[in-house]
Amino acid sequence: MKLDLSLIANNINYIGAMVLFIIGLYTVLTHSNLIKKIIGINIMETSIFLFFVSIGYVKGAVAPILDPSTGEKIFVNPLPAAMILTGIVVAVSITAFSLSIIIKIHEAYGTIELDEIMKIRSVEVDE
Amino acid sequence: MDDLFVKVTTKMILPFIQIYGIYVIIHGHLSPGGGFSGGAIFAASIVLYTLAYGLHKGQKRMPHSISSKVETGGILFYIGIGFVGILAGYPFLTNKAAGFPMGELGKVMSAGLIPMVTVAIGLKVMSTIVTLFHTMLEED
Amino acid sequence: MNKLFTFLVLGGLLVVLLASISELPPMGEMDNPSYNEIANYYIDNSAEDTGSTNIIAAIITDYRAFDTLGETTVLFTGIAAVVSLIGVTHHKDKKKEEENHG
Amino acid sequence: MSSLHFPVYILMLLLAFAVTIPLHKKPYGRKFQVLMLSVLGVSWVMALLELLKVLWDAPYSYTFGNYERGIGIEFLVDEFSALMTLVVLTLSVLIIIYALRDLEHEIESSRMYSYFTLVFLMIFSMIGMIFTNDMFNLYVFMEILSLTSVAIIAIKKKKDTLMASMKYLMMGAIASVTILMGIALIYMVTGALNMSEINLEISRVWALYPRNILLAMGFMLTGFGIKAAIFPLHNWLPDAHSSAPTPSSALLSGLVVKAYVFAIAKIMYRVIGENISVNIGITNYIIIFAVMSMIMGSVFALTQRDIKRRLAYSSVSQIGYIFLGLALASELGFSAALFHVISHAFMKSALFLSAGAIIYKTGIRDVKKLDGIGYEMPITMTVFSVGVLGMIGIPGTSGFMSKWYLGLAVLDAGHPELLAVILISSFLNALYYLPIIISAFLRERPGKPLVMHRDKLPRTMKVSMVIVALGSILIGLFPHLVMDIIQRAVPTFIGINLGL
Repeated sequence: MKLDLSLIANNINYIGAMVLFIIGLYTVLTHSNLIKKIIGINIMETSIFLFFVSIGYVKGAVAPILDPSTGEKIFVNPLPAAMILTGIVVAVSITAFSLSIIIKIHEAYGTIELDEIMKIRSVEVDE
Repeated sequence: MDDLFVKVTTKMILPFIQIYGIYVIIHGHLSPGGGFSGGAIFAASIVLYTLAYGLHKGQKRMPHSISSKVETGGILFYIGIGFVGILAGYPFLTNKAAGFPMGELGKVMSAGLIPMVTVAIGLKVMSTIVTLFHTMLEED
Repeated sequence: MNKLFTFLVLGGLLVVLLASISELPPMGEMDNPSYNEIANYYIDNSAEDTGSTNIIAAIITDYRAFDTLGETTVLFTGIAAVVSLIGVTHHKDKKKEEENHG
Repeated sequence: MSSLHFPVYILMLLLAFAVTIPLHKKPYGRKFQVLMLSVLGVSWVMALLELLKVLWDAPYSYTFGNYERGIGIEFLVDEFSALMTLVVLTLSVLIIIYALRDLEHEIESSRMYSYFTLVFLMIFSMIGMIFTNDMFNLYVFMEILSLTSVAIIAIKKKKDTLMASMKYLMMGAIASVTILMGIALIYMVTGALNMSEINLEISRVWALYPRNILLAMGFMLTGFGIKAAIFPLHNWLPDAHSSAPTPSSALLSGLVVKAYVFAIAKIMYRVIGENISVNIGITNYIIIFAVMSMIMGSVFALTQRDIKRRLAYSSVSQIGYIFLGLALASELGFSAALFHVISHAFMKSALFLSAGAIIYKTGIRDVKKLDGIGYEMPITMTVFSVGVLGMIGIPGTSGFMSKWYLGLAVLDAGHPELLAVILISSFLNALYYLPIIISAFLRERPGKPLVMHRDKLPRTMKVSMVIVALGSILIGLFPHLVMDIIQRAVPTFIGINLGL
């Protein structure tokens, strides 16, 4: 496949979304700090929002708010934007709940580093 | 956080933030914004107040007994609006056909159930964010 | 070692995803499959159906209002879950009773 | 006709009750329990009427907001979703009756209201997921379900419970994100969110954008595979299901996983369509993963000594059966999978409830220490045995019937080698389940003579356990009650693809 620069330029949002998705997944999988893992999940969610909103984008179009005085215009697709509003709220709820679990974990183990917690747990099992 | 400047500035800008939040909620069906963004803006004002004046005073502004009622009330109100459609002989959450007043396009008092739902969502989001913030502060 | 393995797997996944972008519908075109009669229906009829000039508000609170009910429920669930875990109990009378009996 | 609104009535009753629970001022007690059970009873009756109506008339679609399908959100009420709702509500009622006394030992009394709020929201979201015919609505309900299912584990607040729920929440969040990505990719080429609309559209765009559909299915199967705990993605399940309070384990293993399985069945057959699913080859991959689940789940279960962990690993292998049935892409396989969804829901609930009763009474979790427990708690162990016999597939139990149907479907689809896998898996099931029963009934515990006692359990726990076991036996003896309904519902999934 010949690398076509215009292909990259035209689909820069999609590429960005995919790259963000992988960055988020990498953060979740490799970092042992629980808060960093939550940040990784948030990055993944953001990448989906970017992807979804880019689907609805149309070149030269304006935000889908009718203005009776100016008349007909091209609007972007309103449905993805509406869905993303829901998606953001869902992401907020998940983040809040996971942070509260982390507070409790910190109370129980005294740390939020996953590898240290694993060490503490293996010692507990041995005893 | 016992800083006079922060406290005075907070007191000064608090009404403006709150009015802006209410504006965004009320004009949800006319301009960008709506229940979620407006509720979040309003909640930000109370979060700011709590940050400046401390948890105790912040909780007095928004006691837990009230916020839990607002949360429940928001959803119950939403369900109630939905049942108006069923009572009128249409499916759940019907707007125009169920006889909500539609008003004139582009005016604040228009669009049937949309402003009502937006206000319910706005209240709900506001109290949720504030409660989350206060609950997490209490834990420390 | 483990990190390197993750890196390789995710790199492979990224290559697959980026390669597939060339076959997705291009961004921003009017004749994309997603900009179809459903999107046009919302744009054309929202003023008539709902009386709202903000089409997105019309979608989230009227056309797809049931989603938004679910969404507020997600928020409620979030707060119920947080309170169940770290909240200070607000049934104080119960607690006092326990203390008296215990 | 007001009976059209039954799905909405059920959902809104559960939701309205759930949101009012935190307002209760009185301490948790008898009055609240009666109120809760009566709400569930009313919704159970409505679900029954709903099922009868659907069987009497025909499946129907319910569109919200008086808009056409595709513009607004649609509920599709077919025979199987009505039956599934009834099963969800029946098991929830029984598990909640069980929970009334059992929970007192497992969570703080001040959290009771929170627990039941979450359980009601959970039932609400499962029923929503079952009825909905809209992709994004499915996602919203799924998020409620994943939040509540984590929360009812974490509420126990033990050290290992917290870690298990953190793991579950992480995996669940990644899964939700991947599923949303899949929905976005499908929306990208079809422009629709309604499942039936997508199905109409997709046969047209499939030829244009095959990579898109493949990518979307990859994302969604990964996501649902995590949520339904198929083999390589199962590692959250044993921790989560075994450390949770017993009623939560029963709800999670019996119902929540099934809701996700039903969702993936909808996506494979109602959204993408049977032909395309077979054509892009995902069914072959699912068969491989299903077989691995069936074998590896049992192998892992053999090595566990904690009774609840053993049950949890057994869930992994049973999910493999369901996925195998789904992946056969035939009417027989599909109906066998749906049958196993229901029969496994009853069996696993019976097993978890009776295991929980043993832990409640004696505190023993180690399977090696259960010698002679059958004489101490005969009713509990009988319920346990019913579940075990079903899992192994002894004729006369519901588990036998689902294996029978699955075997027929496998032969019909021309994969006789898979029959051997089913037999091996059943053999492994017997290997890790039977010793528990044998030692419970035949071995003597040192210092305790083998004298028959009565179970010293609260009456509510005994009654609910026995009813769950009776339900399992009933399905085993009269499988046609369930199978007829499933067979009437199958055409709404398979064979509706118009193009190709």
